[in-house]
Amino acid sequence: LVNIFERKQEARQPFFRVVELDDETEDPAIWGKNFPQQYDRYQRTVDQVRTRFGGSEAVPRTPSEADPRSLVAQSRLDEDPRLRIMWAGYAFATDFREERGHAYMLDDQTFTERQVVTQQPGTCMHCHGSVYVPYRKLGGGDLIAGFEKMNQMPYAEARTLVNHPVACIDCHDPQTMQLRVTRPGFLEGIRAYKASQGIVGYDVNTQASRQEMRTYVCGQCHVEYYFKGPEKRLTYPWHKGLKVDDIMAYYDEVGFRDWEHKDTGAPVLKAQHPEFEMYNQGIHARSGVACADCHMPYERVGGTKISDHHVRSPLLNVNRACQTCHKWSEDELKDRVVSLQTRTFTLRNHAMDALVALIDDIKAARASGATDAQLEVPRQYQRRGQFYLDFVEAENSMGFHAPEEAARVLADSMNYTRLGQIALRDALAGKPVRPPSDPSPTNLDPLKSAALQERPAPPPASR
Amino acid sequence: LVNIFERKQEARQPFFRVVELDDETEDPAIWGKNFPQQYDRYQRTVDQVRTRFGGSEAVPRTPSEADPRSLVAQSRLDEDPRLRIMWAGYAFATDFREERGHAYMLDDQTFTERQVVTQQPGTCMHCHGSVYVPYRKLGGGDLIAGFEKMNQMPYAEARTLVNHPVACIDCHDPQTMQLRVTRPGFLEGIRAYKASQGIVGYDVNTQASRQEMRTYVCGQCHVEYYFKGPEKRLTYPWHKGLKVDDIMAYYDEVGFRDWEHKDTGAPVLKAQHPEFEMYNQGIHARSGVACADCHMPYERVGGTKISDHHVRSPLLNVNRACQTCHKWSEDELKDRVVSLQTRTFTLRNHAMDALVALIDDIKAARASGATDAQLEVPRQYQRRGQFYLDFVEAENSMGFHAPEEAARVLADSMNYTRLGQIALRDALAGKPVRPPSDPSPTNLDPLKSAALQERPAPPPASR
Amino acid sequence: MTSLPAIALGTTLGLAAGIGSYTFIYARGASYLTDDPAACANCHVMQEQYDGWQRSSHRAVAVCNDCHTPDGFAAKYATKALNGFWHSFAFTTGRYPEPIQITGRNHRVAQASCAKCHADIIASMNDAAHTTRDAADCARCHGSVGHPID
Ligand code: HEC
Ligand code: HEC
Ligand code: HEC
Ligand code: HEC
Ligand code: HEC
Ligand code: HEC
Ligand code: HEC
Ligand code: HEC
Ligand code: HEC
Ligand code: HEC
Ligand code: HEC
Ligand code: HEC
Ligand code: HEC
Ligand code: HEC
Ligand SMILES: [Ca+2]
Ligand SMILES: [Ca+2]
Repeated sequence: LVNIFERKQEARQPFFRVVELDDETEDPAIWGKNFPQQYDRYQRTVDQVRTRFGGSEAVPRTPSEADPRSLVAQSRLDEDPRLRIMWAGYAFATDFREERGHAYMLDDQTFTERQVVTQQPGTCMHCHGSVYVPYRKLGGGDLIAGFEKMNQMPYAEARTLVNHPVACIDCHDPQTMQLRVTRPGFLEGIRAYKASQGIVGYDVNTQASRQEMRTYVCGQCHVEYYFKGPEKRLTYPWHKGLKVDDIMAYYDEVGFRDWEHKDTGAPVLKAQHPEFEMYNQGIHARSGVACADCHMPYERVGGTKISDHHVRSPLLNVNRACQTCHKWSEDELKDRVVSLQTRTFTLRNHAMDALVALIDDIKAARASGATDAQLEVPRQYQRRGQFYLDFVEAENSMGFHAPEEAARVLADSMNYTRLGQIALRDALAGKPVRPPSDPSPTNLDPLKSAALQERPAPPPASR
Repeated sequence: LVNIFERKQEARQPFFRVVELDDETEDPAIWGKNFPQQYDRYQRTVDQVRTRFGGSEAVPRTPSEADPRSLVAQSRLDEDPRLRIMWAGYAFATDFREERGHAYMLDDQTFTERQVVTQQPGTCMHCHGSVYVPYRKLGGGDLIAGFEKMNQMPYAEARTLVNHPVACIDCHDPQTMQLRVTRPGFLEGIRAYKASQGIVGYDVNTQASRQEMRTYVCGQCHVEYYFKGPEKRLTYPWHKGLKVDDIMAYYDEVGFRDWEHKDTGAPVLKAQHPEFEMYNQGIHARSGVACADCHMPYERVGGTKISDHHVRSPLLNVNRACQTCHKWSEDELKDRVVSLQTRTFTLRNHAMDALVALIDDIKAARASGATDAQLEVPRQYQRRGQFYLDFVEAENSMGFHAPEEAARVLADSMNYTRLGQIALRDALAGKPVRPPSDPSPTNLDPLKSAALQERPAPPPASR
Repeated sequence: MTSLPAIALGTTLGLAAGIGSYTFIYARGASYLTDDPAACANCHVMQEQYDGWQRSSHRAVAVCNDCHTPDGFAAKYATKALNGFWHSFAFTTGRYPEPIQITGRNHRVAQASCAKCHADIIASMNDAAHTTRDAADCARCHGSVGHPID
């Protein structure tokens, strides 16, 4: 079948090669000369339109010396003050906004107040700018070497080396225009993940199918991550798997914590945009539907079809993003999404209430002189429940990417937090308490069900 | 996809009217003379084949005077002993089995040990036998009058009036073969539900579409129910809606309880097979897919297509039941179901563990002399959490009919039960406790989130 | 012992050929050799697709064979003969999956047919992002263009 298209290629010039592109061509405007339509759409990611739970709202602000932005996205902290309690003592409690289009990624990272309250490393740059060329320059042609160098710079220094938000060269091979993964974080992360599945030495750029690449290029950044060790190496915690439980188990094993919670002293974690991880637990991933299918649907332009490079909420583009596969009306499709999201949002609120209650309890106990020994186990439950909640809270589809999994994770979160409140009361009353069991999708807490997790295997269904 | 249904409208089957059928023709064998294929399949509901979570296993037993059955389905109580704790003091704790094919409905009801430990009313017959003709005879031609009479008989007496499991006449008009609802419970239940939606005086047999009827005939029995007042009138608790929260609110309002829990003294409820209610919260119902589409799929017999009257688990018939709409392989489809079910099953186990823990706590507190005043609120939480759990446990698709809703309901259940444990500890410590808030899908418990349930409405998405 | 299956197989094949060609003629299996969609519907089991096709965006522009037979006389009639024979056989014996599902070969034929007519529209999709990797599978998004419903 491939040959058919190859034959066609010789026959036709799909585009006019006005300029020569090579592996140093950083500026998307130059690529745009060969591919004006894609470039045009790409530039439209400056648009800000809000949906029920997504998109973003353009909030005007008076530019200042420190922060020249005249428009920002709405503050999530003001929308839900409980977030400040969850993140007490961490930079996110000072500034956390709804994310917006790709065009803003560099500025929003540079000017977030989170940069003011903490000294961030150059590692941050990996997902907020076109670092492919800078990495290779830094590394003397070696991508990974450059990556390691930039990780260890202070953010401000790294910032001076980067000139664009994510650009063509970050996802495309300049010669063939084929998709490619350019991000060390993903190259290493997916290799670790595949290894956990028994596939060793996985090389995404040679082994992934085209359809997989339509997801992996996004997985370069829309993932949970942490900075490993003093080298601040960007690491995707997929060594045991992609589920929240696998990631939790990994962090417990390596003994990682993002910060100590200000009110409770618990060693807590911050989950960040695990779109790729959650998507992989959903029915669309299972059906081979890629990120690009919904977020960059094909668009007819004159006589040809292009991928809409105006990456945005599919709810702003339902007919192309969904209706080729789902013949329902636009309103019906939107309503299906919002119903699923509202269910997730409601559970998320209950889980958030539970967490706040636990934090209040520990805080109060601490104030009235509870010992660290007494607080030990409740704090472990907070770490657990808070990460599970944040994993859904930080995921940006409000559950749509994997609705059942989102509900499951929130259920587990609530159970952990409530168990924390119970453990606290028992500890204070001098009763024995049990720490949370090892996280795993099928074994949640150290109660009696272990033996019952599996029913006896049924006899073969054939007769 | 919508057209699927149109196509099915066309699937009419020519037949030879060998015998005349009228509204007194009870015996399916006679109907079978006109419709041999449907009758043949109908008889096959004696088959017992087990799937991972469904179907049923044929367990041999030595027939006795009291119970002549030589085959029964496996005991769910032995599979999960925690059920005995949940139902302590109620008939279900003595005998509860996996359900099997329609052919067994009459015998299984007659000979369950639940009949031995309790005196059951004639009401039971409504869903376990062909009562259409008996009701009309009893009522002197009036269906409802006969229904009311039989409800007030002792079971044994009612039993003598019924000769068949559900039969043709219970779902079909003998003249036109059109589907019809013959069950007073559903006629009244759906009317009450529609009224809650603002539609008054709904008459299902004249107002429902054909596609709706393909679900409603099943909804006659596969629903949650209770016996109202001294007349033991069979009632479907849909007056506020079909969601578990609406039903909970209804039972609280009318102050109904099935029994007092033996170990805790809580006024608890038993949920029973809410297939219709859960299905209605799922994506298939929303997509207009009917029970019959999956459980009685069309089958090619020679030149014509008939509805497979061998009503059973679709997993035993995946290609006809699913592949008409889903192009995936049989194995893939089975695996999708089992994955969704396993997720539900795991959560169900965690919720069950939580409930058992609460019951143990209250039991212990009681033993050590806690007062009813102290136990009041924890008992309310048990009533709430137990009903939510049982609503999923009793639903027979292990979550498949509405996976997100099943997970949501189990999440709420766990939250309630854990809150009960917390309330108990606080009550015993003389601290103030709050009873569960009114159940509602969007307002779970009396914590801070009420104000946050809704984000501010977004500006219109057009620019 | 070992020869028994062989014999059985032999007979079946002979029988198969017999039955097959019987239907091939009787049920106007020869319609496989025409381009008239109505002819395909000579087999009621094709009715579904036929009805769908009549409602489809392609009704006016593509007949069954445009999508289900490859280019080139030889290839075209090879496929037709193959399908014609096996489908006739399947039809007669009633041994085929319900619902009918496209087989790998015919799926590829259909896929190629899309490219045949839509070369321009998909030019940038596949050529610009031109790729040693697999080309996009049209049916993944447009599976119903020929005949809506399943
Ligand atoms: C089946 C379609 C589909 C697929 C596949 C999909 N998404 Fe989404 N995505 C959505 C929908 C629908 C939303 C919700 C948008 C909203 O609420 O406005 C969403 C939301 C998002 C958001 C937040 C957007 C916003 O407007 O705030 C991000 C980021 C995102 N997805 C990234 C991804 C990534 C990365 C992948 C692949 C790993 C992916 N999506 C796969 C449909 C999809
Ligand atoms: C180099 C990193 C990177 C890559 C690669 C990347 N994204 Fe993003 N994406 C971001 C960042 C950073 C933001 C947030 C920008 C901001 O808020 O300033 C973002 C925002 C988004 C949004 C939110 C838009 C909105 O209106 O809220 C969507 C949707 C999205 N990305 C989808 C994708 C998809 C789909 C892909 C792959 C085709 C992709 N992203 C590839 C980093 C990346
Ligand atoms: C692994 C990729 C990755 C890394 C590393 C990363 N980001 Fe982001 N960042 C994203 C993505 C994807 C988004 C958009 C989705 C979201 O906002 O949740 C985002 C959004 C943001 C936003 C806009 C939304 C908000 O949170 O207010 C800011 C600001 C931001 N990042 C700052 C940073 C800073 C500072 C660092 C380093 C400490 C950093 N990012 C490191 C991927 C990354
Ligand atoms: C965040 C990732 C990402 C970025 C950045 C990106 N693209 Fe793409 N691009 C894609 C994906 C995904 C496809 C679909 C490729 C496929 O289906 O194999 C694509 C396809 C294309 C194609 C093939 C024709 C088509 O539209 O499907 C061209 C040409 C192209 N991009 C040009 C550009 C140009 C020019 C830029 C910069 C202005 C750019 N791309 C930036 C992800 C990206
Ligand atoms: C390339 C094909 C494709 C695209 C594009 C696509 N979907 Fe789907 N969608 C599927 C498949 C396949 C399933 C699984 C069920 C099935 O097999 O039909 C599914 C399932 C769903 C479900 C049911 C899942 C559940 O949890 O109940 C919803 C809702 C849905 N899609 C909405 C959307 C929306 C909204 C969009 C656009 C943002 C979209 N889909 C884009 C193919 C697609
Ligand atoms: C989209 C397909 C679909 C629809 C529609 C559907 N079901 Fe099911 N049903 C299933 C599947 C799949 C199972 C799980 C079977 C298993 O686990 O073996 C199931 C299980 C059941 C069971 C338990 C069966 C067993 O083998 O133990 C009952 C009873 C049931 N459904 C009744 C109904 C009723 C009543 C309706 C309509 C109100 C309905 N179903 C609608 C697919 C469906
Ligand atoms: C008159 C009441 C009644 C009606 C009407 C009814 N059912 Fe049932 N159904 C039952 C009872 C009772 C059982 C359990 C029988 C037993 O376990 O002995 C049952 C069992 C089942 C089972 C389980 C089979 C198994 O192997 O576990 C399925 C599936 C089912 N019904 C589906 C349906 C569908 C679909 C419809 C409508 C087309 C329907 N039922 C209509 C009462 C009814
Ligand atoms: C509203 C309809 C309805 C009523 C009323 C009803 N049943 Fe059932 N019964 C069902 C359905 C549907 C099933 C199959 C699904 C299941 O087992 O959950 C069933 C299953 C059963 C079973 C087999 C599974 C088991 O529980 O062991 C027994 C026994 C039974 N019922 C006894 C009774 C008795 C006794 C009564 C009266 C107190 C009664 N039923 C009243 C609908 C009903
Ligand atoms: C539990 C309900 C139920 C019972 C009992 C039942 N049927 Fe049906 N029957 C259905 C449904 C649902 C259909 C599909 C009707 C439609 O699509 O409008 C159907 C359809 C039919 C049809 C129309 C042709 C077809 O197969 O679609 C005939 C004839 C028929 N049934 C005969 C019988 C006979 C004879 C019996 C008794 C042996 C019987 N039915 C028992 C539910 C039932
Ligand atoms: C008459 C059509 C029809 C039948 C029959 C049908 N489905 Fe579906 N199914 C749908 C539709 C429509 C959706 C919603 C997504 C979409 O629009 O494609 C869906 C969604 C699904 C999903 C995704 C839901 C989720 O929560 O992720 C699964 C899984 C599924 N179906 C499995 C099955 C299985 C298994 C059967 C057979 C037992 C079946 N379906 C029978 C039409 C059908
Ligand atoms: C002799 C009766 C008959 C005629 C005439 C007929 N078909 Fe079929 N066709 C069948 C049967 C039977 C099957 C199922 C075979 C199987 O799946 O094994 C089938 C299957 C198919 C399939 C899918 C199965 C596969 O092998 O990929 C296609 C495509 C198809 N037919 C196209 C056509 C076209 C195009 C025509 C007219 C040129 C046509 N058919 C005329 C009987 C017929
Ligand atoms: C014999 C030539 C021919 C073949 C073969 C063909 N098409 Fe088309 N197709 C056309 C023409 C001409 C139109 C424009 C019809 C119109 O505008 O209504 C069209 C329209 C379309 C459309 C837009 C209308 C719609 O249904 O959305 C799509 C999508 C499409 N084709 C996809 C395909 C796919 C996929 C295949 C292969 C499975 C295919 N076509 C095979 C000629 C063909
Ligand atoms: C990932 C989903 C996807 C895949 C794969 C895909 N398409 Fe499309 N196609 C679309 C969407 C979305 C549109 C609608 C574009 C628009 O409306 O602007 C479209 C439009 C078209 C059109 C033009 C329809 C019109 O408006 O005239 C044709 C023709 C077409 N596709 C053919 C194909 C062919 C041939 C293939 C295989 C090589 C293919 N498509 C693969 C999603 C897809
Ligand atoms: C515009 C292209 C097109 C036309 C015209 C067309 N088909 Fe198809 N047909 C397809 C595609 C594409 C598939 C495979 C769908 C898939 O892969 O899911 C298919 C599949 C089938 C199948 C297998 C069943 C299935 O859904 O997989 C049959 C049978 C079939 N076609 C028969 C016909 C007949 C008969 C006609 C004429 C009345 C016809 N087709 C016209 C594109 C077409
Ligand atoms: Ca956003
Ligand atoms: Ca069963």
